[in-house]
Amino acid sequence: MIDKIKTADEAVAVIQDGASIMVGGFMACGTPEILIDALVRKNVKNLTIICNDAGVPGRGVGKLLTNGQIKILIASHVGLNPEVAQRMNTDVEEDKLECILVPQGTLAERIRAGGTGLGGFLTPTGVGTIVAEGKQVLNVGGRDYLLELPLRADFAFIRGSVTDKFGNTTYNATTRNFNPMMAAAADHVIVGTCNIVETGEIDPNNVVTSGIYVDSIVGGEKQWQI
Amino acid sequence: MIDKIKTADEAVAVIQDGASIMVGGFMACGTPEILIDALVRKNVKNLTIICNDAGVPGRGVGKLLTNGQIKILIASHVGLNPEVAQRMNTDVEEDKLECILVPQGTLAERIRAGGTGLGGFLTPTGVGTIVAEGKQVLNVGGRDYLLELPLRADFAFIRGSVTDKFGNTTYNATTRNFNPMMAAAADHVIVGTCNIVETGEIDPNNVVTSGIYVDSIVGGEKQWQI
Amino acid sequence: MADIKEIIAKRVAKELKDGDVVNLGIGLPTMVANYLPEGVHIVLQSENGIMGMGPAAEPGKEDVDIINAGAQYVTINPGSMYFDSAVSFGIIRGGHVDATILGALEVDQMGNLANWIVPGKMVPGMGGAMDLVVGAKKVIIAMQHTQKGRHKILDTCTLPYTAIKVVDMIVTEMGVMEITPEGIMLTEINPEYTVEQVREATQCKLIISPGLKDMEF
Amino acid sequence: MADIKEIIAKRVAKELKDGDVVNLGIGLPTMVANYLPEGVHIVLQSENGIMGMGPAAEPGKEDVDIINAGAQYVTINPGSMYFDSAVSFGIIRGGHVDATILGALEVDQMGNLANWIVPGKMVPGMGGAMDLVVGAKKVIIAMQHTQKGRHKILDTCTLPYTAIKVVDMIVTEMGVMEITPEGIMLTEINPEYTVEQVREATQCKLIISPGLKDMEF
Repeated sequence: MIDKIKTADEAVAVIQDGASIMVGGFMACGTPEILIDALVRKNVKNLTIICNDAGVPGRGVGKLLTNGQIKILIASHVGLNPEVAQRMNTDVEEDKLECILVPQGTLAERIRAGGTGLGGFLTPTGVGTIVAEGKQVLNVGGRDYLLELPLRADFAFIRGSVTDKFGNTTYNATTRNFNPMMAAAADHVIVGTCNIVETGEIDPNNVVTSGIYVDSIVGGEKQWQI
Repeated sequence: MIDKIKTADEAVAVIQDGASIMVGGFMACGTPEILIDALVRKNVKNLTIICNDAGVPGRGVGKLLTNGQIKILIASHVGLNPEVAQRMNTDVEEDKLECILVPQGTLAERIRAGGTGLGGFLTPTGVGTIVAEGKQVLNVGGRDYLLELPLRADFAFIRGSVTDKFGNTTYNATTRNFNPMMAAAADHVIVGTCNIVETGEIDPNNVVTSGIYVDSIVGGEKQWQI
Repeated sequence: MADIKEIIAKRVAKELKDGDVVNLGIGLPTMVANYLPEGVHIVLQSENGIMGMGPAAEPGKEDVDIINAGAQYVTINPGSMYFDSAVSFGIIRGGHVDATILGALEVDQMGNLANWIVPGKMVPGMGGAMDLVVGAKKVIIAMQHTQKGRHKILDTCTLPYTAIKVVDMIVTEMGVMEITPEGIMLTEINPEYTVEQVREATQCKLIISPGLKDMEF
Repeated sequence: MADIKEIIAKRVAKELKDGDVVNLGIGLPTMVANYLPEGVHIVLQSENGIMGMGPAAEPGKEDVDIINAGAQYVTINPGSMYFDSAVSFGIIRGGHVDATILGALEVDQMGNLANWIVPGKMVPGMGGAMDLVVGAKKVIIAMQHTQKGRHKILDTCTLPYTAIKVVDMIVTEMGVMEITPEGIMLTEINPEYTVEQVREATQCKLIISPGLKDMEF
């Protein structure tokens, strides 16, 4: 079997300036810090980051923001990281952040659509609001829905609790959040995980993310305070 | 807490002639036979059954077919139950079965959409085939997709392996198939399960179907040979 | 101030029935769980991935893998379940949440809601709010009737909508209002206020229910 | 007959690379797993809910909860996973299956496929076939070149399509064909047949590859 286990620096070596990266986590709970830290060291720039939120300063994608690596952030909520507003409003062109806000359920579903080969889906969320601007509205059964399109990325950073050597992964508690959808929706998937076990050690009924999605596995991820 | 545990006959007592019922299972693997048997005893007629397939004679929805209870069958495959073809082609009007064939992935996704409040989704499956007849075709990113609509039912028959008293359910191995989507897509959900345990006994990381969907729990389901 | 919040939270708690699946917004709505009537047990959904959330974790006993949507460490009750964000919003959009309780910047007489953005000033993002108010069976706004003297219950929202025609009920320290096809109807009034005071604190027309009662809390 | 199936299965097996995720149709395609080259380990997907399916269960050792899409009792390999049908077809439609191998009633030079219905005669349903051929990265048709003398490789399918423009390769007992923008190209020929015999067994125009090789099996 192909050996997928790498160091964090080896795993992120493939990522270049301008890449799009999906990052699992909700307020950094379920974000693979070990991969974020390696990406800060690699210091690639002009990244498009897709993540539920902007983390907090010093945690999760907040570190990439502080380091000036993010050009576009696609997220549902950025209010708990004051650096987002600062960077959105800066006059320094090269520090300027573009922030695209997407309702949380729509963001999750768009990523799911991206990973499952759907061309889009109809959601009632956002009808009549500024979220609907520029989008097709379809009426089904007398109700209006927005047509929302799939979302994919070049890379996904996934945070596992237990991962076997094939890449099969489980997530503990609320660390799961966006990780499973992102693992299916990126061309190249890197898992930062707390525990690496032998292939076959996870009960096949309880695997959440299949190893077929996983390109690299990085051990040594820890449980972090927010 | 509300007591959801019933006998099979009590649980199906709410079902009347003409009801629509989603039935979990793939070739009857993962079909709650204990509920099917109770429905045969109740002998309600003119049912619309939504199930991956027609089971086999003497197993799963095949029993309802033999007993002349199904008017409309929505399924992806009916080839392994010869009674389907017989009933589709019968001259006896009251025995006549209408069979609506849906691609398996589209069927699963339509049921998921029905349970998750989506107005529909775009799938590449069926483009250019008779499945596309009467359906809207949308082009997204240069590729054609069919707009497929959500599917819901009055009732769902779910087959659990382990169910706690709140209704949280796990499925063993390939008995899972359509059960999780159906549990969310019906107005009234009955689980026939092999093992009833106390609420809280199932690891919350491993629950597949939330008890919030479940109206009745019937114990005593067995593991059946096909 | 704490008293006002308590009044609101206590009154909202009476809207919940035993077995209801409920999503509570950050802040005041979170307090509702403390005032449930005897015999009423609700199932709390947290949109980041919990069904069956329990109280906040005791200091020193936090499990860092268990947070709520407000990024606080919480506990879970027996019979709980974790899930991913697509499943979570499937539950929400699919109408499986009986009630969502959240605050508002503005509500109008059509039941339109604005609570996520003040353009040029506060752009935190909508998070899960747009999905929650569209998907939940009942949308209850729990808020102070006015904000520093500024009206919040209006003819028409001035801020960008979170969603249109979604609000079912507004509970403030002054009373309980239901959104009807004819407009906003005051159904209960806090005896500490007069109808005239409520009218003054409300920008839009206020229909007074023929069966207007004292607000229970 | 058994020999013909073995020839086809052996040749198809050479198309698979180590680590490929593969879905095998019922019948002949199932045999492909028996002829994998040394060092090639594939991950079998079964659309009813398995990633990492193993061989058929030994008689008397069946686990009745573990079936494949053909309703046979099977086993699982270490590192396998079970999932529901929506996840399963998400994997399939999402392009995560490297190859699907299945039989056909008819294939035409546009790469159109008909394999699910003979109107008025056989109406078994499409099952997962429509999703599989649309979603898999590579669609390999494994079949006998003709059916009792009747052509199966045609100008245009006469039976209702399973999907349009999806077939990448056809492997029969006579040879290997690739679907190109110009039509069907014979790239390998079983030395037991002449090019003329293959042409006669094929209704549509057959492009002969300039690099035509002997079929390896």
